[in-house]
Amino acid sequence: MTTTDPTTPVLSAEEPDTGRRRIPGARYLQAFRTPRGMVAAVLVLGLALLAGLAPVLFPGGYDEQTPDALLPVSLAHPFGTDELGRDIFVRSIYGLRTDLALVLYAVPAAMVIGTILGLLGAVAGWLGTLVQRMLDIIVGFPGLILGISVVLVVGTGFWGLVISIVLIGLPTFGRLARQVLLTQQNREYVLAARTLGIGRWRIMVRHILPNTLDPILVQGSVFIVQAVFLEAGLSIVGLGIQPPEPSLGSLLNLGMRYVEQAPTYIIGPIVVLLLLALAFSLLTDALNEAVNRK
Amino acid sequence: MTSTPTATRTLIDVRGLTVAFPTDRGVVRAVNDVSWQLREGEILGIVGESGSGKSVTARAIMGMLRSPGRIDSGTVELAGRDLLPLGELAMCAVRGQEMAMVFQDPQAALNPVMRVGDQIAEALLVHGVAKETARARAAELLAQVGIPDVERTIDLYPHEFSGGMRQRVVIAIALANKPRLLIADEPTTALDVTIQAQILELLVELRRDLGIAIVMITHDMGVVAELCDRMLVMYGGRVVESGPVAEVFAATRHPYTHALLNAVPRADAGTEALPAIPGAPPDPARLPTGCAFHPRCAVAQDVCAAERPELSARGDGRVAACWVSERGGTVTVLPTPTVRSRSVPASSTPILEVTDLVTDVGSRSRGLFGRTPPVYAVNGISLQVAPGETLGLVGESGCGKSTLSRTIVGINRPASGRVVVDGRDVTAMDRAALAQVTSTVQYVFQDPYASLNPRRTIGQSLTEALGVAGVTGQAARTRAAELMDRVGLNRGHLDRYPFAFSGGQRQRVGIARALAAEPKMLICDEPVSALDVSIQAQIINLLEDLRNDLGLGYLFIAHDLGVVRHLSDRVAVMYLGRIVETGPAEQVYGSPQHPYTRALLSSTPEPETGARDRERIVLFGDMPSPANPPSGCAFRTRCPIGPLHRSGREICSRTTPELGVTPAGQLAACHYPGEL
Amino acid sequence: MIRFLIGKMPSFLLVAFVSSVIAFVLPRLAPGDAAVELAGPDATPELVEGIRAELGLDQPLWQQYLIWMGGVFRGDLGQSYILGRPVTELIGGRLESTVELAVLATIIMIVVGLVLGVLGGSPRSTAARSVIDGFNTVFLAIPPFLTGLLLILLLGLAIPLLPVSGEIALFDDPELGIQYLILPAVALALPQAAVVARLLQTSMLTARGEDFVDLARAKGARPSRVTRKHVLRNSFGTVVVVIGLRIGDLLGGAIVVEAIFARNGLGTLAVTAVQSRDYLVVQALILGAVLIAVVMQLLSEIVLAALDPRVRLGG
Amino acid sequence: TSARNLQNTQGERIEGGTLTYAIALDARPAGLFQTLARNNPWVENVFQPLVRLDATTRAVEPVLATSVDISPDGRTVRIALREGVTFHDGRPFTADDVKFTFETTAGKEAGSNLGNVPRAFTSIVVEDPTHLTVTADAPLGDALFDYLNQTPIVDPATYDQVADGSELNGTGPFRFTHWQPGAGFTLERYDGYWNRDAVQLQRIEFVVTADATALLSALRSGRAQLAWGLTPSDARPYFGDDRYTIIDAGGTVYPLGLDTTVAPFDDERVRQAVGYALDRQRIRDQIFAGTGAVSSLPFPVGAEGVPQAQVDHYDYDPDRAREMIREAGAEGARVPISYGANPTVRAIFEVVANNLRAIGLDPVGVTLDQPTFQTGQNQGELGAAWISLHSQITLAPSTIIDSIPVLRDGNPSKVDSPEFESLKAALRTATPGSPEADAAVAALGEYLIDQAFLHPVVQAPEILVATNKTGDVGVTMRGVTLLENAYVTG
Ligand SMILES: Nc1ncnc2c1ncn2[C@@H]1O[C@H](COP(=O)(O)OP(=O)(O)OP(=O)(O)O)[C@@H](O)[C@H]1O
Ligand SMILES: Nc1ncnc2c1ncn2[C@@H]1O[C@H](COP(=O)(O)OP(=O)(O)OP(=O)(O)O)[C@@H](O)[C@H]1O
Ligand SMILES: [Mg+2]
Ligand SMILES: [Mg+2]
Repeated sequence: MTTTDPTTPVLSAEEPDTGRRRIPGARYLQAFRTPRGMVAAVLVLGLALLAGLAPVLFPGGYDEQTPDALLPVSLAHPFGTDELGRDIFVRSIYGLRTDLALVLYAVPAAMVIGTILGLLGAVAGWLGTLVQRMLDIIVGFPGLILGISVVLVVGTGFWGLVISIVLIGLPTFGRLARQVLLTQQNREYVLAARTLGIGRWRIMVRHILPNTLDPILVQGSVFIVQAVFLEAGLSIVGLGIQPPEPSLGSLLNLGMRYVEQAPTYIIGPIVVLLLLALAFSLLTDALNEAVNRK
Repeated sequence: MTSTPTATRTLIDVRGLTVAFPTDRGVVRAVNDVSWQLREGEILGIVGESGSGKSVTARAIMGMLRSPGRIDSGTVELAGRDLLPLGELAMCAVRGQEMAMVFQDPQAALNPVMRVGDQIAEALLVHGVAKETARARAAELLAQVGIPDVERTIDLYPHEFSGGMRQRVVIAIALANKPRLLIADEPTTALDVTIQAQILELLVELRRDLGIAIVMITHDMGVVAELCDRMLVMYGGRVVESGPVAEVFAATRHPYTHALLNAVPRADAGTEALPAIPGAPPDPARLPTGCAFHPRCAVAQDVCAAERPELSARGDGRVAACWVSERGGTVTVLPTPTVRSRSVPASSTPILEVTDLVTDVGSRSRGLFGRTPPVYAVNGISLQVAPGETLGLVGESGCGKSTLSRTIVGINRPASGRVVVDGRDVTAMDRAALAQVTSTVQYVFQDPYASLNPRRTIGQSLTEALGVAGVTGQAARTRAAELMDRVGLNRGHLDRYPFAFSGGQRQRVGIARALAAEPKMLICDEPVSALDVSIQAQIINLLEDLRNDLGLGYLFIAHDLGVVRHLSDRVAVMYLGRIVETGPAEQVYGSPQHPYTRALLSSTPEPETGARDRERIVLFGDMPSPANPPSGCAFRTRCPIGPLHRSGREICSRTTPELGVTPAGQLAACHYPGEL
Repeated sequence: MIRFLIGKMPSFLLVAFVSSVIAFVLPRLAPGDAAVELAGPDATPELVEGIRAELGLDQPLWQQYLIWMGGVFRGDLGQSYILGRPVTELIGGRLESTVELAVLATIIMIVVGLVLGVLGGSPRSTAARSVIDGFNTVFLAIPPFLTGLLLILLLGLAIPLLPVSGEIALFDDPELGIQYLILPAVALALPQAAVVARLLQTSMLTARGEDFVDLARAKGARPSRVTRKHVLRNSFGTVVVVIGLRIGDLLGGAIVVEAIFARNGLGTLAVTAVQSRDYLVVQALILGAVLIAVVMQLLSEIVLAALDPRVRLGG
Repeated sequence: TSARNLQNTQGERIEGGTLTYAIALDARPAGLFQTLARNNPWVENVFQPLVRLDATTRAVEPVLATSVDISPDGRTVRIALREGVTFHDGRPFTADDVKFTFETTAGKEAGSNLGNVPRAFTSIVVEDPTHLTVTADAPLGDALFDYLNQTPIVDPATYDQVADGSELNGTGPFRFTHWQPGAGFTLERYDGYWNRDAVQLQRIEFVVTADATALLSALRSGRAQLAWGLTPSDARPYFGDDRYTIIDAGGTVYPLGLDTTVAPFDDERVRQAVGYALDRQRIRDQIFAGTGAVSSLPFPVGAEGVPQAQVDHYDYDPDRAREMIREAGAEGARVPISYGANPTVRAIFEVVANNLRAIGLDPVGVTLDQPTFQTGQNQGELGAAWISLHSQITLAPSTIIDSIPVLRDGNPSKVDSPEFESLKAALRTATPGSPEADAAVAALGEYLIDQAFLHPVVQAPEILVATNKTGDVGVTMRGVTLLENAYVTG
């Protein structure tokens, strides 16, 4: 071992840390370094706090009925009151709370189940193909029809929505995971691991799964918005969250009846929905950027 | 071949060209104060390692810098007119009309959804030629660049062309308006030597027939030696030496040029260690002070680190930027090659024995019904490798080299034949067999970037490999550090991610990982073809050391005959899934018996100006697809002594020749061995 | 082409079969059935039983399925349990409304998507680009129903330009009909247009980085020609595929948009049919939707093959 | 006429005009005898009953029958039919058609909610084309007239084509044509109508417009002159606007029912407490825009023999209710309340839940889609509590007890005590209008109040909204639209 000189690393001494091992997940924190990411973080955190603290901020709850129905916008009622004299602002915040709770269950479930389904192809080729065909069929169904049918079978309300959202989300994640699987399986470092004699399972967990993480996470962020919109869509046709518990969609459903008498009724929930959509779209972009930065 | 240009007028004059890329790591001066001239009908070779600014120079001249590049200073005068102040539309009139460019990758350079004829015609249309004339001229051009059957091929799409034909089309496009200057940016790097020889021959003809001046960008000293009149060596964005090719090759005036020339292994050279250039090319964002080359320079002095040398004349129309040569010092000192102790084992039992191996890469189920027909990428190959021995495997791209090696390690399934590893039949490739294979045979991949998981640290990659070999915990950490030492890496870098390493360093990691299982044999699938010459030499040396120290057997795959020659004890030449010639390296290289081997050898450009006038055998056409191989001898469609050239040789199309002992001693599969 | 279609047959049939089973089973998993709905709110249990027998809903499921499929092959989708009318006639009656909406929305989607995509994918000032990006981001984030509600608030109530609710068939009164159609079609199309635009933009930007664009510039082709002949031509493939997929999405979105704008289309029919357990109608609609999706996919493959010579219509 | 018409009409009356009628739900001919609300806008313009009852006085008015004579023992009825009446296909209307209709409605498949009336007939004898006699074992009380009032006479020859709407052959002033299920249909004037001269309109176009906003905009834009299916709160902005007329069209009762066998409602005190807990007035104001009536009983407010004290019995008194709940030890009891997915019912549920929470119960909503809810209702299984709706509130108490599922045998409250049965039987057999009848109503009312298993929340009117471009729109007691005399103006 004499001829080869120790080579200078590409990194020079002034920058000792960039190439070092970092805390896991730190990559994702990069997302919040950009202005766009910061706005996203502030919005998401703000909305989450508002939703989380709703019972503290508005101890009266979402069902404080008063005789003052359909009041216009005022300081006391920033979005006015509804047909039963409840404050729409308070109800919108509680609706946000419902939606976020829904997302909290449905999106991770869809992500995890979808990813597992997508990766099943690694167990046996035919299994993967079969799963994909099934997912194709789910995709063929118009989302809302599927949602409606599911809701009818499992019943309306929170869990019905969770199940339909998960079901509708499965194909996206399943296909994505499979795509990653197929590309990763032919990556040289996976082949390298195979020639080293590393077991399938270990390759899956150590090499393929981490690579699915990025796209699945980004897609998850996209799907959060979609999930909220699915809730709203199902609620608008009357199959979503049931009263008196508010959700953003069910508020819209109720408010649409009063769109002429009291337009502010729907403006409130719309504003919250838009903020939510904006927050998570920005988050998606920021995450995407962070993930694709090498 | 003309070596003295007849015309003397200066066609293009580049002065003080400086190109900067503002990036988030600061402004990168990719090209710094570069000046050169080119006379009509001359060929200028620009060489340098990756990142030295060759392509950026070319693009700057064409006015096609990629964003965020900008030209900070300098002039580019084409036939007396300064191009840099011209606006985009004015440049449109110049581009294609007065100067044209050929790009590196013929796969990507043609618009996939446009017929090749239209793409050639477009070059004329945009300069005001009428439609019908354009098409007629396109056909003419296609014929001129040597595309057969123009009537039909003019209406094909690029994907229906082979790589070499595509590069011809690109050249045809460049020639469309009879420009006076052609800039070719590594036009043959992506091609096989046989195809490279075709393209180079075409360029020489063009210069001779049309008097076009050519700027040939390359990193291959052999191409420069065979083609160019003058050469320019770039390093870290600057010109470090330039002058007439013959003079520079005879006696370099810059240690970099010298090192570059010597790091190339030659098909005809001996087996002593290569004089590698230590270290890696500099990061253009962080160039060393003084002479950018001084950290890697064998003759560097104190002044080299302190002050940057200017280009200055060295006589014979040469300039160089080196303090040492400026002061009359000698730059041709090489690191003393170590004498290698090599114990080639007598004839121990082979570690790997492959018999009549056939691999089908085509068959897969298609929908519910039917399968696609089989494609035998490996079609009856037998070989063996003994401990401490290197078997070199050469052949054009697509001939089945990788498929063969992948089949041996169990990535592909053999369709028939036998694989014996360390005395055990592993053809079945079941769990036990695979365990046997992985503990004995390890694989070094071609692409150092793709073969390491970017999300795992080097240490993790190594310990994972060690884990399979049963080394875990503290022992694994110690062993990983030892492996790092073994391959010449800093053991402190174990916790770094691959992106922090250069290509050469990654390849070292790849080798370390392969060594983790303490194999008896390595299969190296083109381990150096993605690397710059200087780095390539380092890796070759490392492999050689490992072999000698550990007594490893190598199956060494490459398409560079020089590299194979340098390393191998025995050589096998592959063509279309079969071995056409095999034997001891000296014999195969010294007196090739198969016409294909002969052609390969003669196509390889040698970095020696004296070799220019040797007789060269240029194969025409491309290798057929393994999906429908020719009957009989697979090589007959391109064979210079085959039925297409010699009448009465029907046997070539009827009977597949078997490997047989030739008069020279080695085995060759040819009906007329040694004729060429 | 024929070969291609024949090659696609098995997987097409498989998808159709599985979809038909799902379409058949799904609504039946829900409690209650058409007989209950038919019997009316104040019916007695015996009445419901009687109606169930009359409709054949007391037969085993597989038998009902076979009867249905048998009909489908003869072009007879059966009779609505609730309305007693042939399902084909029911769907036919609502088809015009949805087709008008879908066609106009598709046109808007394609036009707006292409225009914005090309603008965004061409070299342009940063200001113009951020306007386009802003538009895309907003409409990507907002689903059809929200766009619809915002349009209602803005153009229906704040500046009452267009009617916000109800419909008039285009063939009955083109002038009025189009007024009723504009808002829902725009609401339906904009989010999808943003998707198309975003994709076209990225694929144009990717294409712009390709070597062949450099070669085209090196020929001396002007920027506009480079964009048209090289960048755009190579970006259309992705766009075609996306448009194919988006049309399916558009039909899904139509359900809510129809609800918001009070249009009597297939979406509304689907919702009421599901709610009243009018199985045969639901089944026909689901099957139709799946078939449309499959056909759209085939179509986009064919168009793709026409656009890109590398793509072969193989089995 | 029985129709109430208080319209404020402007403009010149157009001879033979076309009226456009926007309706929230499409026709369902298959439910011809089921008194479906969705058939109300058109059914009696095509098919006609034998008699109609006055909306307020319940006085019998002749339609296809010129007289209905009941024997003193109430068991024999002789019906004389109008002469010169023809079906839309031109065939003369006869007593056989009436007999066929009676027999059909006695069958279960017809789904008549008053099918028990014709089932009680022991014989139907056609004397001549214009006379028939019906006999029964038991006295035929008020229920007979409710039955005759809501039962359209059909043509035996084409009856099997009624269900799918392909042939609706009635005797009314208009013929049913051009049905596009889900989208609408058209009525054309029948020139052979027996009272042809009274008919003003040439054509009525029904446009299905499911959405309230769309219904309103159809009226506002003048595309429709008449709208059915708006709730009072939808139409609230039109109250008091003289360009529109709000027409009362029958009524619906929305009761909160309790299952007497399920805790905590197996305790009478809890059920009564619920009665006091309901803020009926606020429901009426907020959900029904102040229209409708509140009553503690499921009988029409103002029905004969119902004491005012009983109507007012359950006054809003949350404190008292809370106290009663505490006494019964039912604080915090979980109460699932099921209801069908209908915006109005849902709104009622929200207030009811709020009210119950205020008195210490823990209500949770169980939303069921319409078929599921109806299944439960028909099987008498709706859980501990539910909110239903019944549109027969204009029927006589003696008819209601056998008509609405929450009172009749097998009701979901599971009330089947002998006392309840005998009280119902007494009411059934009492001669209408007699003192015994009044006493029977009062006794039953007393029982209902005491047992407190059914708390009518509101009796709300259905409404029609008409623009001032139309006039003389009639409405029957049950809320059926009569357009025989209606006209449009230019
Ligand atoms: N678009 C760009 N943005 C930033 N830096 C760039 C860009 N293009 C080139 N560079 C810089 O310019 C340097 C020189 O690049 P160039 O492509 O000219 O090298 P080269 O000599 O052609 O190398 P190779 O042999 O790999 O083709 C690169 O190292 C890079 O740092
Ligand atoms: N999975 C596959 N499917 C179809 N054809 C394949 C597959 N793998 C390899 N081939 C074909 O088999 C032939 C041999 O491929 P292989 O990669 O072994 O060549 P190679 O000699 O390693 O070439 P290179 O020098 O380019 O690496 C090629 O023609 C290739 O097209
Ligand atoms: Mg380059
Ligand atoms: Mg290879």
